[in-house]
Amino acid sequence: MNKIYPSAEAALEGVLKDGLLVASGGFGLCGIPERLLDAMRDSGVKDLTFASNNAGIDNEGIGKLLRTKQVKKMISSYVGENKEFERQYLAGELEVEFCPQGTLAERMRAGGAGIPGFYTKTGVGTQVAEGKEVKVFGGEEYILEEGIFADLSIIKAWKADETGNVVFRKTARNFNVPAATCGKVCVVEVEEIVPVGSLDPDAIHLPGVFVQRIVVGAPYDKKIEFTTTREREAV
Amino acid sequence: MNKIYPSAEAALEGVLKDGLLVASGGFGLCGIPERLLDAMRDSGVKDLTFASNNAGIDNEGIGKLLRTKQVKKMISSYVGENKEFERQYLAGELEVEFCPQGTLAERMRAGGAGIPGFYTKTGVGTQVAEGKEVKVFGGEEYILEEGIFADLSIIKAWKADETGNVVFRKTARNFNVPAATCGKVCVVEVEEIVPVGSLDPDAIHLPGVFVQRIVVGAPYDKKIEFTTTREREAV
Amino acid sequence: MSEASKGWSRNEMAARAAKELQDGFYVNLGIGIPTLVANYVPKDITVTLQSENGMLGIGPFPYPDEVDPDLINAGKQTISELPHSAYFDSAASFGMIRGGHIDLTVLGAMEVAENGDIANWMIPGKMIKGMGGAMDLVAGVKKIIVVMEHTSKNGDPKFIPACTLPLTGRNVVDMVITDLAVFQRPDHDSPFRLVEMAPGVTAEEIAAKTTAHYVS
Amino acid sequence: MSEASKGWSRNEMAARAAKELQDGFYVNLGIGIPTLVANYVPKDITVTLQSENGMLGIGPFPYPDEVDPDLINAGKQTISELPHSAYFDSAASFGMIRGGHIDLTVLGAMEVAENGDIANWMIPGKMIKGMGGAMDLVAGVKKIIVVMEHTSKNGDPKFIPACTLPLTGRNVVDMVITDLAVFQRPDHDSPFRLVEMAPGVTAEEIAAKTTAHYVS
Repeated sequence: MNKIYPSAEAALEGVLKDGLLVASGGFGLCGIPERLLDAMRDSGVKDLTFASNNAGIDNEGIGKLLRTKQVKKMISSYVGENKEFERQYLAGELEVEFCPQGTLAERMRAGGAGIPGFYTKTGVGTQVAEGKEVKVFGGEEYILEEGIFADLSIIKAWKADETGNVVFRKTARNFNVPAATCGKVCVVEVEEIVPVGSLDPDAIHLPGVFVQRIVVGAPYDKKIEFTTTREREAV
Repeated sequence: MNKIYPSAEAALEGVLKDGLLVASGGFGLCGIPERLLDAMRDSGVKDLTFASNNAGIDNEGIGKLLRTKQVKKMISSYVGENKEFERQYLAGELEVEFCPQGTLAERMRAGGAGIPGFYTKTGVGTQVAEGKEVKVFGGEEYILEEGIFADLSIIKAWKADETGNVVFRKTARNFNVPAATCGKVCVVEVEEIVPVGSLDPDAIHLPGVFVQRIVVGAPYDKKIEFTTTREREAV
Repeated sequence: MSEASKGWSRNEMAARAAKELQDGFYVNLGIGIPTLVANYVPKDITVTLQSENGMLGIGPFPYPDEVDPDLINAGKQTISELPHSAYFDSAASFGMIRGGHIDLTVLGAMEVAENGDIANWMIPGKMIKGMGGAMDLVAGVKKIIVVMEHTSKNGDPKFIPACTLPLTGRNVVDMVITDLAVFQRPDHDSPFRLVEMAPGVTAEEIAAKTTAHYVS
Repeated sequence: MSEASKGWSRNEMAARAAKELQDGFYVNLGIGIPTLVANYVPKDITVTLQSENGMLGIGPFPYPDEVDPDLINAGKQTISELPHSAYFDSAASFGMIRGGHIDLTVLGAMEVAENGDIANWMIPGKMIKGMGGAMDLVAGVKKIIVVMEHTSKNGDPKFIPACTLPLTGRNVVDMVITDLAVFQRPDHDSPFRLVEMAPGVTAEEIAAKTTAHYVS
C-alpha cells in the first residue's frame, strides 16, 4: 500500500471537488500545509469551506485561495492580518463562522472520534451560543457544539515514515492533529520521509491509520509573522 | 514547587477520604498503579468508587481493595478473572456500572477536558442506552454519555521529570492518560524520576500541568496475565 | 440434520474471514477464532492490526526471551512490536475506532439477528464480565464480520430472526461466517444473502439449521 | 476628574497582576499588557506559562540566532523553549484550559461588568477579527484577571453596570486591575470590592470614573 505521492498536485488528484469542506492544520503561518494550499489554488477548485483556525495573511496560507476567490466560507477563531479577507467579508462575498479556538479544535477532534456533538461552557451567554441547545449539568449551563466531519484534511508535519506515522516539531503541531483526524481523506505534507523503524513507536503524534497520502514539500522557507528576539548578554 | 513524595503513603496523604470517586489507569494488570493501590488498601479508606477499565484479578490491582471490601462501586468495561469480585457482585455487596471501553476512556478524557457530556453511537439500542438521552444527528441516533469528574486520579507511568512531565512505555499507556486528566488531584507512580531536560519536549505523553504528586514505585515485578510466546526458529 | 457434513474448522473459518482483507486495511481482531485470522493474511497485501488497548501494528507472539509485561494485546496476551508500530492512549485508540478509521473487525458472537443485530456480551442470570470494547467496535468500525459456530452446543441456531440475548449492537453486522456457510449483505438496509457453503454442506442443511430469514 | 493623578503605568499594572501568582501555578497570559506579567514573576516561585497554540513552559524571546518559525506563542511571536517545556496539539491544549487545569489567566478587556461579564472580542460595525482563544480561557481557567485602562480614550468608564459590547464570557471575571485601582471578588456570586488604589489616586476619583457598582 503506497501512501507516498510525487507532488502535492498528485497527492490531491481525485479528491478535489467544488464545494468541499476542508479541515486545515496550522496556527497563524506556523505548521500550515503550504504546498497543498498552492496545489489547491492551482487546481481551480472553488466554493470551498475551510475549517481552519486562521485564514492566513494576504499572500500566505489560505490567503492565497481567498485572493483567487476559491473560498466560500471560513470556520475560524481569528482572521486578523488579512486585508483581502476583510474586503471580501465586508462586501458580503465571504461567509465566516466564528468559532472559539478551543471549541474549533475540539469540534475537529470530535469529528475524527465519531462524536457528533459535545457540551462546553465556552461561549455560554455570548453570541456564539445563539441558536445552540443549552443543557444544564451540575447546575451549570453548557452549549452543544457539533463535531466537524470534513471531506478532506490537509496538514503539514515534520516527518512521516512510509506507513504514514507522523511527527510534528514544537508548536507546529497545533491544529494539525485534530484536523488530520476529521477528514474522509487526509493528505499530509512533510519535510522528510524517513524509513519505517526510524520513528520511536512511543512518540508518534499521528498514527498512520489517519494518513492516506503523503507528499514531501521540502524545501520550506518558513514564514514568521512577528519575529521577536532578546539581546545576547555581552560576554 | 516540589511534586516528589518519598512514598506512596505520603503521596496520598490528605487526599484520601471515604466515598471518593477514583479514576485509575491500567488495562488488565498492564500499567496499573500498584503501589498507590497498596497504599490505599493500607490506609483503610472505604466506600470507594473506581472508574477503571478492569477490577484487577484476585490479589492484584483493585482486586486487593475488593478483598478488603473498601470498594463500593466499579465503573468498568470488563471484570473477568476475579473470583472475589464475582462473589461480592452476585451477593449484591458491590455495585457495578458497565461502561463500554471506548465510552469509558472518552468519559474520562471529557471530564479532564471540561466536557460534561458527549454523544456517541456506541451502545445505541442496547442496555447501555437505557435511561440515557437519545439525539439524532444526520439521521442517526446517538446517546448522551457524561464526563467523569473524579476526586482523585491514580496512575502508573514509566518516567517523570521533576516538573511532572510524564512518559509511558508501550501499551502500558492505555487508560493512564485519560484517567490522569479527570481527577481534581492526580498522583503518579513512576519507575524512574529523571532530571528536567532529559525528556524530549516533543514526546511528552502527559504534560506536568496534570500531575500534582509523583512517587517512585520501583522496583516493579510486573505481572502478566497470559504469557504467549512463539518458538525461535532453529538456526 | 446431516451428520455427514463436516463444515469448516476454526482455522478454515479464520482463513475465510481473511479473504475479506484488502491491501492497506487497518483491522481489529477479537479474541478466539478472530485472532487466528492474523495467520491467514495473504502474503501480497499489507494489513495493520490494531489493538484497542493502544497499539497499531501488532507483531507476532514474542520469543520467550522477549516477553514484555508492558506489551500486551486486548486479550492481555504478550505480543511483539513491528518496525511501524505506534502506541497511543485508550481515548485516542477508541477515537480511531468510533471515528470510523478502522476498516474491518472480526468478532465472535452468541447470536446474530437477520436485521444485523449482534449479541455477544452477556447472558441474563449468568455472571456478567462486561462488554469490553465490543460495543465500541461494532458501532464504529467500517465493516463488521462475525465468525461463530452455526449452532450452539445444543444444536440451536445462532443466526436467528431476532436476538434473545441483550444486544451488543443494533443493525451493525455486515457478514456472518459460520462453520457451515457465509452470509453477507451489501448495506444495513438489505437482507443477508447466503453467498457460500462449506464443502459437503447443502443449502437444505443450512436452511434447516438457520431460523434467520436470508436470501439464497 | 483629577488631572493630577498619574495612576499605574502598563508595567506597574503587569507587576500588580504578577502579585497574584503563586508557586506552582500554570498561567496563560494574553496579548499586550498581560504579556508583560512574565517579567514580574517573583524570583522565589516557579510559574509555568502555557501558550494555547500548544506549549507549556514558554521561555523568553529567543536570541537572534535562535529564532525558529516552528516555535511561536499564541501572539505569533517567536519564543524559546525551557528544559521542562512540553508541546501538544490544540485539542489537548484546550482540554487543559477548558478542563480547569490552568490556574490563572490575565487578559485585556474593552469592558467588564459589575456581574463579572467581560467583552473583549468585537465591536459591532467594525471588522471582526474573531475571539481566538479568549472565550475558552474565560470559561475554563480557574482565576480570571482583567488588566485594562480604567477608562477608554474618550474618558468613558470601562468597568460598568452591564456590558454594551458582545460578551466574551458571562460572569467569569475574578479581578480587575486598571491603571487606577484593583477590584476583586471572592466568588462569582459576590460583588466586586475596591481593594487597592494606585498612588495618588483617591476613592472619589475612582468613584467618578466607574459606573459599575462595587463595594468600597
